[in-house]
Amino acid sequence: MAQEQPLHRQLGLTDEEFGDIRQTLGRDPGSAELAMYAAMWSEHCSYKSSKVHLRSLPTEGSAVLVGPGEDAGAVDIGDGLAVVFKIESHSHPSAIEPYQGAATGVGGIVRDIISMGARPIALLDPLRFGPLDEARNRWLFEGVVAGIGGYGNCIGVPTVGGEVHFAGPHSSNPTINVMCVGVAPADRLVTSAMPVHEGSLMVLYGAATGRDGIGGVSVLASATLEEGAEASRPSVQIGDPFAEKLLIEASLELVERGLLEGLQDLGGAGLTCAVSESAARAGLGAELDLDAVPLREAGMEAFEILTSESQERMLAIVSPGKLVQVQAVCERWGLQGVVVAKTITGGGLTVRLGGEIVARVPARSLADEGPVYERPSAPPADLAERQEDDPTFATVTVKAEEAFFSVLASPNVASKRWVAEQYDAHVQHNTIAAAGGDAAVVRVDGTLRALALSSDGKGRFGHLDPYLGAAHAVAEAARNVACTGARPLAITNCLNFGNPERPEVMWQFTESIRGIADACRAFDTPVTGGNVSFYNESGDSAVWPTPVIGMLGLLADHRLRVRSGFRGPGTTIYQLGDTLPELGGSEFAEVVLQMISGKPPALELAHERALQQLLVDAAAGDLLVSAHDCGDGGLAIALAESAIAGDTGFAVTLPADAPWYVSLFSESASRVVVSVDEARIAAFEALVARAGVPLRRLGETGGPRISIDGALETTVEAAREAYESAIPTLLDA
Amino acid sequence: MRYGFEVLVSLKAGLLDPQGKAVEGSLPALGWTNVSDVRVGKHIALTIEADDEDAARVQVAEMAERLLSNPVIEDFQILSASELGG
Amino acid sequence: MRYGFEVLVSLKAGLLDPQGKAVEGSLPALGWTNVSDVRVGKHIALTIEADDEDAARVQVAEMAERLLSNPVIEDFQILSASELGG
Amino acid sequence: MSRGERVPRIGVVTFPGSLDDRDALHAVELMGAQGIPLWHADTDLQGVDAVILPGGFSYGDYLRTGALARFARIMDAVRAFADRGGPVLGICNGFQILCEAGMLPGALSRNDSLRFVCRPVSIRVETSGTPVTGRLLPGETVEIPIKHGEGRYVAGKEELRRIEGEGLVAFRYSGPDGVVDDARNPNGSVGNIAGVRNGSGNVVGLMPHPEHAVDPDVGPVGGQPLFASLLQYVGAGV
Ligand SMILES: Nc1ncnc2c1ncn2[C@@H]1O[C@H](COP(=O)(O)OP(=O)(O)O)[C@@H](O)[C@H]1O
Ligand SMILES: [Mg+2]
Repeated sequence: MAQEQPLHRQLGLTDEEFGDIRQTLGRDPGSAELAMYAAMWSEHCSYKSSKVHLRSLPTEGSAVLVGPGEDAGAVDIGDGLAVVFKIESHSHPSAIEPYQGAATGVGGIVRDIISMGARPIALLDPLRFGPLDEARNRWLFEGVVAGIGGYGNCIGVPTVGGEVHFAGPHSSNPTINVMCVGVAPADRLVTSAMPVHEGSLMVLYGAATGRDGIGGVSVLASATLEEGAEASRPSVQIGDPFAEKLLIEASLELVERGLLEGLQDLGGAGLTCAVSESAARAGLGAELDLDAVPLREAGMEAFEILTSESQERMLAIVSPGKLVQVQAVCERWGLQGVVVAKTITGGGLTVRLGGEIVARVPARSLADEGPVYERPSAPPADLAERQEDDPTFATVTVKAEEAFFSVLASPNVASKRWVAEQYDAHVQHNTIAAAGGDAAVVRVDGTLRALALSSDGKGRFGHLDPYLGAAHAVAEAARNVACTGARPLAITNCLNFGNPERPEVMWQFTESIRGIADACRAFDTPVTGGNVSFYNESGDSAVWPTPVIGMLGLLADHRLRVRSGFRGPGTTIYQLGDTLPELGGSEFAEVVLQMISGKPPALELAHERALQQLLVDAAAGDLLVSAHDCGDGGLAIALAESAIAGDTGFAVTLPADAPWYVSLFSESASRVVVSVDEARIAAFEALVARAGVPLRRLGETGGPRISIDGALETTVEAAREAYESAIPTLLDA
Repeated sequence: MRYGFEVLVSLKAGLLDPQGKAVEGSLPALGWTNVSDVRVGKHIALTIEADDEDAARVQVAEMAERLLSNPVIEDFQILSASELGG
Repeated sequence: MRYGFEVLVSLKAGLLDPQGKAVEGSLPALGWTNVSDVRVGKHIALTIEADDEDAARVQVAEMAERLLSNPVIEDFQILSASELGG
Repeated sequence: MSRGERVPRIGVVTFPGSLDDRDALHAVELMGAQGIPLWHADTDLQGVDAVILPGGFSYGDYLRTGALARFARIMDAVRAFADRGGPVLGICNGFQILCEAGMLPGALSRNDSLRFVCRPVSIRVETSGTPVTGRLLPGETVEIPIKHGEGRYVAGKEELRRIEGEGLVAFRYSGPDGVVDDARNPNGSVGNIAGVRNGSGNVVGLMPHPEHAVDPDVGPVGGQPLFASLLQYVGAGV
């Protein structure tokens, strides 16, 4: 029983960790101090299980301005502009209150972007749920989508992309990730490199602090949710997007007017984290006065004020001379800005309430000196047999047409319009391509440049081979970006895993990191930041190891961006890249053969890179009418999606030397379907030859029909109907 | 027998009520400076067919718990019941 | 003196209430087939400082009229008042 | 500069929670006007030729959309401007605010789907007698995106009869061919009403977002005729 446990265990600290705290302090910690350490040393805030492994990720690159370690990474896109981007997970709160859980997740990642001094310009939301035939999964799906829209639409940041997948292991563990992208003048980024002086003031502005989310996300996300997680419930919070919008404008005005020495969002571990990190990063200490903190409720105790994760709050570091101006800006935006702390020399953090000292600890011991674990790791016992049973060699009895429509209407593949239409994609007037294509394309305001953004995870592949699954995720994200003509620049990543205290989860984690690292090195797309979400399991069902990759690409001239849809008759359709008999972990295998087994397709990183470079060059030479990558569902789905998107039919022939289901549904990597105008064919084929990328002429565009010679005959209309109606139909069930 | 019920669904105490906050914040500008603790909740009125009021009340409570509210963030309260005749 | 008031704001009769309809529509799937006429309204609770209850009530009515409800589509009703002490 | 060539000054009000204010300014500038940012707490319209109340979630759309913004300090000036015959355009949240303020008839309520909806729609022009339809003919359609959760236009029976009778409907959701039917109604608005005007025709509001359909670099330009009309209305001689 929790009651009989000593306090430190109730707060999730181990006896060893408690010992370290006593060592640091040279005495027993008080209750407020213990709560501070418990929050800061939680898995969510301290990364204690992942730190050592994250170090092996490549983070260097000519374009990288800010790598991991700050609130978000930053990349140089020229013209003196920086792109700031980061992805984060809000799976645990969303599992018990989908609307507010997802909404507050959006709020959190947006504050990470503004705390870098950047204006948020785009959101993406990679989501994973259990199958929609379960009522609870429908409730979670509808609630999460409504929550992301409800918050994102209300703060004026367009939601331009994301992904939605459905799989059994997510039934009790939805995986809710949100990525935010911002833009700032490179010389105005707010980083810990900015000098913070002794005697500077810490101004807390935004919402008042309440009892909600005490030990919220950090504790919630640092342990598995047991059935009916009653205890963790009060830590779900209500988002106030209106307050967030004011926070965005006020924060950016403070930055633009050069009034700040530093800026911190209040996220996990609330005030404790923001104050201790700000002080530690500056190599200083701080005096924190809890009596100054505006409270929503009377009689809050020190530990509550210190660890409350109330939303929509920011902390500005200000030199005393600028306080009046800073408070005036907050005032103008209807926000309360009060001085709660002051930096001091020496690394001590002293906290007072009612005049009494309630905590006195070294700031660094909270922020930087948390425990670090190298947890035991071992492959899952059943991995070998999972990989044994390869669907590539299964006997296929269905007809091609039946298979085509089942895969096209599978929720993983089918149109996500039902989701995308609930998001404002237009606000800020720069969205050139939103959800639907391979990557979203967002113009950089007032320039010809555009960002191409994609988020991808390959859970099913990861389940069968976490190394390959992770590498494929990076490859697909980069390929998606390259299909628009943009050059992949850098990634952020969200690592969604089970309980790290289980060796097989830890093995999946380290293998995934290896996969991301190798792929990012091969593509020269460094890791600028991310987030780790452990404990995504309940009972004995853990989520598939799912690193979600957020890829940033750059288009020098948005007028040269390539669409994913065919455009009218008479263009030639090619497949770039080779199709191999690789049905392991494919959508076809799951939907048609009911098999989730085998080995994922091989991935030749050098070939993948050559393909991406080719796409970028072809786009720059204006040689492509359309380009669409072969992902879930393989070639058949890539062709169908290009036809539906461009409302243009096609006729193609398949190689004679392979069974139709391999040609149509194999998910071999590094393949793209392109269409090319007559006049450009010579130049295109020459370019491909020089690049040494395998090329195969498939056929021609035109007419209302989808005709795959010898295998299947249907119409664009029929395909569209199946593709568009799948998810709405499941929801009406 | 038919009964009319009214159910009030409100955010748990301690949780932020952004609506209430915004309304409260706007009142002074309208010259009303003497109002506080504004909370906005949902009011659900419904008619239910049951043998007797107790049976009806039990079902309404279950509906409120499972459908009308999310116990994670909301409390509900059955405000009133009235007999509407058969 | 401080008074607590509760105001109910509901859609004018005859106007479509999609929320009510949605709730009603989802009940049968949960096995509840005996519920009808579901209407969803707003419940606003607030505290007001005034010399006496009548003065308070007059102001609440004015607030409900001008701000809390939109007379084009909504009716309001002052549900209850309670004295909260000085 | 002759009067015909003078660059019109079009004000766009920013309320707390306005979101498409910058977009509206961008749009009027693209169309050749000068965009003048106006602040909700100000009392003066800086002598603008027209006022746009932009889209967004003013005051979070809490309580009711537009219910709190309606009381913003600048609204007195906007009302006075309108009473003098000045052109006022409300887009989405701006439309909701004008209805709440009683400057336009009817009200906007939750979409019948209960979901926010963002998609391009066709709307049919019902009258040339508004500041944004002078260069369009009744029956013409334009394609413009909608993005709202509370765009279902409603009014009491009497009110509705008056609105239709006096020809106050400015736009209806329709097909590209101008056909008006339930299938083309994205939110359950009565009579597919997408926008209305006031009695004297100088105040107009609509749910769709013309400011998001003017820039050829990002998408279709169905909103251009509305802004061209507005510029003509304020005497830019376009
Ligand atoms: N998977 C990852 N890959 C690279 N960097 C990561 C990853 N996960 C977390 N980080 C980095 O660790 C730091 C702390 O992450 P987090 O606690 O999520 O930041 P915040 O508290 O500001 O949201 C950030 O700089 C983040 O980018
Ligand atoms: Mg942060």
